[in-house]
Amino acid sequence: MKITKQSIKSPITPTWCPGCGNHGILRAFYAALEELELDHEDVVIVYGVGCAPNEADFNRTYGIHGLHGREVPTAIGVKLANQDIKVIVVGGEGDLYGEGANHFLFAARGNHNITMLVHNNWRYSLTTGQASPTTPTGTITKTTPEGLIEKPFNPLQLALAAHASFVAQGYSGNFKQLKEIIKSAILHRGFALVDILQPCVTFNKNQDLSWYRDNISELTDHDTSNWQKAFALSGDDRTHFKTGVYFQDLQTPAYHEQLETLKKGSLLSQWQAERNLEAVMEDYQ
Amino acid sequence: MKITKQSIKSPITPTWCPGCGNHGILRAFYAALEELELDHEDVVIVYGVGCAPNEADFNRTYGIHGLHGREVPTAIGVKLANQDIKVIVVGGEGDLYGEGANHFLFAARGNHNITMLVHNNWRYSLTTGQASPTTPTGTITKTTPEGLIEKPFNPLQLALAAHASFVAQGYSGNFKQLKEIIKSAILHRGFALVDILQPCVTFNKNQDLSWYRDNISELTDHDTSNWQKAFALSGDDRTHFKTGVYFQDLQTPAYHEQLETLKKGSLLSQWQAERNLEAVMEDYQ
Amino acid sequence: MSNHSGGSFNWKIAGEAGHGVMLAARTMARVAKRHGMQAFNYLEYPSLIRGGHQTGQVYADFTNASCQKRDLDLLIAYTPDCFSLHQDEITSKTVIVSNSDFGAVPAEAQAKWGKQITAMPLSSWAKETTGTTLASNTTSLGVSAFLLGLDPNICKQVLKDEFKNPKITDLNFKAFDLGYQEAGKALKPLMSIKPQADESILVNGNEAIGMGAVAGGLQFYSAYPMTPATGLLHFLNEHKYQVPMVVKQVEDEIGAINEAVGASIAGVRAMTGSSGGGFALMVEALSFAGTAEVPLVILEAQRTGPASGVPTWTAQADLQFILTAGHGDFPRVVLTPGTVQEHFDLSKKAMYLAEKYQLPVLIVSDKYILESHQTMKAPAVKHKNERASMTLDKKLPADESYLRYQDTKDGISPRTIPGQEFGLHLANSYEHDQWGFATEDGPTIARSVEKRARKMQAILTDLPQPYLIGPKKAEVTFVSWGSTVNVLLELLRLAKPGSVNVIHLPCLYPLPTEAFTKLAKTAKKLVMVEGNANGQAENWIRQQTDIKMDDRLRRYDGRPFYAEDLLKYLGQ
Amino acid sequence: MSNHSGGSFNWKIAGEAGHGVMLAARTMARVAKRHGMQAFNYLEYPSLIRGGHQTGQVYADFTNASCQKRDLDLLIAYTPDCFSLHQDEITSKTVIVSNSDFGAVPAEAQAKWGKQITAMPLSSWAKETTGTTLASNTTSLGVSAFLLGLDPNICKQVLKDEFKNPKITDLNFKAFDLGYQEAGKALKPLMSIKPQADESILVNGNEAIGMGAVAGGLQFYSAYPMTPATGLLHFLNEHKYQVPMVVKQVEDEIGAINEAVGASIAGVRAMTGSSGGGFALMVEALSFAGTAEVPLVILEAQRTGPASGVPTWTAQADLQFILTAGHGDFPRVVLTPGTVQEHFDLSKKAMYLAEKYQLPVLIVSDKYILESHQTMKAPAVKHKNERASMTLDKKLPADESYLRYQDTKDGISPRTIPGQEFGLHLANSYEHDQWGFATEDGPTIARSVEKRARKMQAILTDLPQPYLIGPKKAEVTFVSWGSTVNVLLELLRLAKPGSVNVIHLPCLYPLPTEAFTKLAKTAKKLVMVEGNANGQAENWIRQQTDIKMDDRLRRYDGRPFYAEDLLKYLGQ
Ligand SMILES: Cc1ncc(C[n+]2csc(CCOP(=O)(O)OP(=O)(O)O)c2C)c(N)n1
Ligand SMILES: Cc1ncc(C[n+]2csc(CCOP(=O)(O)OP(=O)(O)O)c2C)c(N)n1
Ligand code: SF4
Ligand code: SF4
Ligand SMILES: [Mg+2]
Ligand SMILES: [Mg+2]
Repeated sequence: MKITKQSIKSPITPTWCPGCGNHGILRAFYAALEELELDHEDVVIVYGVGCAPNEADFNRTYGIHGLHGREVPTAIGVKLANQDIKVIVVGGEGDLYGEGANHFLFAARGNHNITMLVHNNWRYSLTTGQASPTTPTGTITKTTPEGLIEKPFNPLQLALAAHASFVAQGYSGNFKQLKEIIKSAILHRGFALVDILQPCVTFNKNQDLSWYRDNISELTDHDTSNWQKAFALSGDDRTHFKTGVYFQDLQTPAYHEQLETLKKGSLLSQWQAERNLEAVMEDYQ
Repeated sequence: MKITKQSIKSPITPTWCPGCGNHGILRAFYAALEELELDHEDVVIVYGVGCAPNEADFNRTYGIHGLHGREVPTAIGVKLANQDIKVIVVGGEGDLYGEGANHFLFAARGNHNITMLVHNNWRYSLTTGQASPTTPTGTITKTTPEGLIEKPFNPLQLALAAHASFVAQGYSGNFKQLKEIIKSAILHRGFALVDILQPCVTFNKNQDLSWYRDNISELTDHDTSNWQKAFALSGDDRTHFKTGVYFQDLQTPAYHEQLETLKKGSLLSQWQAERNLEAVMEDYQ
Repeated sequence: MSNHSGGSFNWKIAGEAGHGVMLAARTMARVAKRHGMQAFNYLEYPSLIRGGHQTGQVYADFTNASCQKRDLDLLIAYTPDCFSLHQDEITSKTVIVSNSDFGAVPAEAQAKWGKQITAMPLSSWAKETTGTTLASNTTSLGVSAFLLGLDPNICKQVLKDEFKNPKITDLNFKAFDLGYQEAGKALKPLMSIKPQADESILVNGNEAIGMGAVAGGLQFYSAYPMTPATGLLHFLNEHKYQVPMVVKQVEDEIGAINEAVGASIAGVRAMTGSSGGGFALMVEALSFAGTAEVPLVILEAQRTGPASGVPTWTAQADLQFILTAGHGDFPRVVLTPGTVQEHFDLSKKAMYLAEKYQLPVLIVSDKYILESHQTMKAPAVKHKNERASMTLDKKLPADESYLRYQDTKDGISPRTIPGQEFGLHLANSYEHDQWGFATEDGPTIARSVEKRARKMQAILTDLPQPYLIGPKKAEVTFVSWGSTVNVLLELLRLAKPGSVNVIHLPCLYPLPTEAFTKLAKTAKKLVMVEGNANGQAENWIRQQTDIKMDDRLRRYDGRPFYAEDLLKYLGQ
Repeated sequence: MSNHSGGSFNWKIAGEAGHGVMLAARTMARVAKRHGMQAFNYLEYPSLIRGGHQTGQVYADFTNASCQKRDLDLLIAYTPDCFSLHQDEITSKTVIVSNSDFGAVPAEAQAKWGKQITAMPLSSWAKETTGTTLASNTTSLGVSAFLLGLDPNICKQVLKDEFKNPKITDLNFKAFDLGYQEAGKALKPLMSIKPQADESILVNGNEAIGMGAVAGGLQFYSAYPMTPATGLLHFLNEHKYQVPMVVKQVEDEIGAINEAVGASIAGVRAMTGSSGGGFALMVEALSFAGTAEVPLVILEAQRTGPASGVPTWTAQADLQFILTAGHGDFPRVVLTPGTVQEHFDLSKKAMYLAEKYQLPVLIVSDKYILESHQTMKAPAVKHKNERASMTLDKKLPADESYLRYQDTKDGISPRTIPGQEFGLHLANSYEHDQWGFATEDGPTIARSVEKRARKMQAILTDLPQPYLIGPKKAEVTFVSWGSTVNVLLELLRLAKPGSVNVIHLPCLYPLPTEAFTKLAKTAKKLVMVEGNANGQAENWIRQQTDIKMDDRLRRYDGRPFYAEDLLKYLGQ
């Protein structure tokens, strides 16, 4: 059955704070899924742990509410087992750039065909507002009373340095563009990172709605095949953010497309009701 | 007591294969320590697990032979407890860019004052030669019989993207330059990455000694304060390698220099034989 | 139901996340404490930032208030669903104040408890006096103070201490006064509480652990946030300028424990903490600390599991995991404090035990007590600490003969730290010889295992022993570990004299088998009470001693035990 | 000492890492097997790529060869230090061939065993015939074949199968012939082995597990290299084009297990594996698999711990950790195979159990048997597998009423996989309701815990039972789990008839308490034999049953038990 904005809604209504950017992201995500005309049963969404991935309870597809920071390897496992499924990861920036940073980078270099939607609200919100990997230096939080010392990760640059084949910047408040970015990311044959700027009205007072209004604009006139340019642009100025697709590599095949075994079809479809050990045993005779 | 090339030798002679690049790295490391006139007791070397870190048994300083991939946080703990100690990490590229990738990147963004010497031999050698995070795409190993699918990490670019304040490329066969790089890295006030190209004569036949001879040269005429240039240069051509210091940021203070408490001296020196709870209890009256 | 006349009340406030009921409840508990009462504040809330149902309930009493109680004297109900959600706690005597700003009392509730309910616009009153509905906590407090016969001046002093800022304090005084007055217009006081001297502090388990660790010389705490251990991370961050400490949020739990290990090897007293899922990630390094003989204190803050589980609810189901967590065989200590006082004491002690015996010490607690506030006698202001099992300023032989892992009689080898001359060594995650070099030699391996194991003999007399609470003889003896003792303490007050006593185990590894067996043998009927489905401590006791339980009570639905339920079990 | 006349030999080759002795030993075991003998090949090597001392030793016999033996018939000594290192294995009858290319026989050894030693330039002969000293393995084989009276044609067939490439094979034939002839010139054969029919295969524990898993339908294996589990990763990589499998090296163990979990949820049979340190990192996800009811097989390949430990040596000291690893309380199965045959059988079975009961199944083994080669009867070529507890092609109700975690009587809920219509659900690491949505509701939490626990009842009859080996009655009954049974099998041959029997436990969780108790009750004297210091299985048995051991033998120096030592324990 095809996904519609209505049919995907589970019986549970979103429990996010009023005004939370997650509402907007979910709306754009639903619209993207509807426009892609995907079937409910052919989508697996793998969620991490945080405010954003609480979304697991609001969506009606096949879903996996995994462990904090570990949703990427779980998603890779799903994809390699059944490449006919669209696999989408939904997590927070704490989840995916913090606890799970290495999985993210390895997924990028492997070009696994999964889409990573990172709800980047600059804080660990579900645990009540501590600093996250993208929190700006100097920010005061419960765990950084003298101001955060670390410099923030630039997820786009990290992804590019790790050979991600699709890198985009979205914003929860730009429905139309975000929907299109998510669609492109899901259609991309390989690893796609969509970092989505998202207001947290409860724990991030530094970046309130007016900050978002003033500091975000759309990326224009950009050649997405130019890696160097994408890299430079995405680091240009970390106070003003340009949203859009920064980079797309259309050459490198996805990981599963490069595995001999999976060229014959999904692993799931290659289940054998009878296993023959003859060849396997030969070396041990 | 000052370290000399002789005094640092433990009773155990190196067990590496004859011809292994680790021998050369150790020689340069010893010379660097001697020339820096450090005392044995004021150096802590934290080792991971692999062929390279087997070095733990050959050196006489304070040492920690930690867990595979976890030597970086252990080293950070040492430094924050006693900033008067020089803290040096010795590991393999599997160790530090694989199992421990996230610790590496977080140490970089925190600018922790530790020196990371990565013996990069393009393989998991101690476990008999599987692919590592830097193994070139297409390489056949015991775990990649159809050729490695993933693209190799470029450690210099990852470090730069993660705000490392000192990034250098060394080569085990260039004693003089490597010694100087290691010295600069140890003297650097902040996080220093030295990626050291190292032949593994046993498990890496693709990159044999002649490969090293032909594909490595020194970086010349480079302005180490130019981050953009450093980034571009380090990614230029991943078949020919330029050795030298790519980038050094002399502005950003080290992590411990930014902590109020540690401005008063090392945490160790601030041990209190008597703890006073008066202020702490106030809010709970 | 509490005893009104004796100066005791059971009060609850319930609303949605965002209404601030948790803060209100802590304030109420503090007010009770300032009246010289004992107090216990139990909080329930979902793993959501907004919208879910939240409650705070304060039981206060002049002689003993160790846990939450069911039958309410006063319920402040913010939302209409409070009536159905808390129907079991409403008795014929419960006075209910309904916040009319969030909707009318449902017809059903009105029918059932109509006479007991008074609707009050608590939020409007707040807005009227302070300009924001947020201060409805304070109007609620005013109403409650009147109804419970509390001293308004004491209440205001608490408000002053909470808000600090004089302007905000003044506004809240107004809100308090309005609530107090309006309650007086509508209702009569239920009781009158006469203030007595206050010698307590009010802390939750996390705060008690933090304070105990500070008292015990904690210098370095590295952690990654995880409910219900996050409270300790926040507590230590709040106080890190009052005593010299480094308190650091790390990229993940693996980093957190390995940083603490490094800091400890470098010579400072170090600790880390997490809940089950985060602790699971630390287990490799736990084994490292065990074999390298690194002093390390770890808080394992249990919540309902497995996996992500039910993050903001309680359980005692990680115990079996903790007792044997880590590959290979190495010494450890597992402490299981009950009251917040015991959390303070054992946390302080843990710092010392870890250093003296050079091993990991685990403090196992749970969401229930870690996030509940309880009064305890204010601890001493000054705490002396001596460094243990270290060479420190001692001059070491210049012939370099010092051996870090010297094969001593009690297994404890004097420890050098980096910077000390002639004290070089390798702290090794590999099996090692006495210097610290890796070994593959059979006899050396065996000797190392035995040396470390000997420490577990040496430590025995230094450990907290099991103890009996209540009468020497009783019909039923409950056995507890960790937080459940708080409920059993209340049960002892409720139950017929002589019918019950309790053996509490504040240390489960190594199990003080002799002392426990001696106590257990005097029991007529042993009943194990624990918060898991498969009887984890009971199994452990069975393994380690010859004692078998006669019966058992287990709870594994995320909720704590209630003394009232245990009383029913006793047929009383 | 083995019985020469009966067609049996105990052979050892010892040298430095790089000399290829491990390969030589496997070849020798294969030669024995092709003669129709049973064979066991035990390898020792350090955690270094070069330079350390390495040995391979092959015990072969026509009726039973289940483990290594101490007294040697023939020793091929590459380096002079072999004499001191292996002095305990040299008897007055041991024939010693010393590779003169690596130095002269030490004077001491010459004095002691001079008459038994023959120096031969094994490496020079290799160079002479093949152009490289690497083929000294083959000259050694030639020498050994002559001395042990083996059939040269069978030996050559093995060489052909090993080298495959005809040119290399031919060169090695030459090397073999030279060794064979030169031995004939210098010495007399010690015995003569008459070939019989060969119906075995020769595999180590890793290979047996791999083969069993393949037989059981394994489709997905993700892992990170770690001794001694790496062998399985390599085995599966070698064979992944013979049966459709994805075998993947992952960035770390956390990634490895979470990939396997994802693959399993998507419907393929999945497995991961590591040693203790890597398994420690998987524990959080183990708990996830437990609560989300994900079929998953995990190899835990024990080595000497704790922490990095002694990587290439053996132990059975992770058991207590594995039995209760993971936070919270969830079902699991822990299998502890002994012989390679049992490794094959239980690995195949594990694939099925995991899927049918939707839980993690742990296969616990150790370096000793995982890296030792042993003969086993060649398994059937064809293995039928049926998918279990899945809805598969069944048409599900269009009203979306399907419930993934349906609260069934036996706790097993039919499972859908992505792609199936009307089978939507959430596989949840949070506690969940029957659809899979997260829950914080008390009764729902309790019901979920109970539902999962019921599976442990249902599974009981499906598990491998403890069994008795040897006579029904005996003076001493040894109890074993895992690899130690291999040594006890040999002990049964050596000991006086009727003096010993063995109870072997191939499954420790859930412990088949009734069956074990029944067997144990028939014993006169129960002696637990295990490879750890603190008696991990003994403690577990004590916790789960009323059986107490009368005595115990524990080894924790990285080495396996020897039947000869156990014989001494018996006073024989
Ligand atoms: C292993 C583990 N560590 C810690 C936690 C606690 N935890 C839950 S959510 C979270 C952070 C969430 O931050 P982010 O990913 O940015 O999501 P947000 O809540 O901001 O949407 C943490 C630390 C956990 N569930 N598991
Ligand atoms: C947690 C854990 N996983 C796996 C291992 C096994 N292991 C030891 S060394 C090593 C790889 C070493 O590779 P690298 O870091 O590149 O060092 P090299 O041997 O090449 O010098 C691995 C996987 C381990 N010791 N611990
Ligand atoms: S706390 Fe922040 S991120 Fe979480 S739901 Fe509220 S606004 Fe959104
Ligand atoms: S295996 Fe390779 S890295 Fe290891 S010691 Fe030998 S040459 Fe060096
Ligand atoms: Mg966030
Ligand atoms: Mg390497």
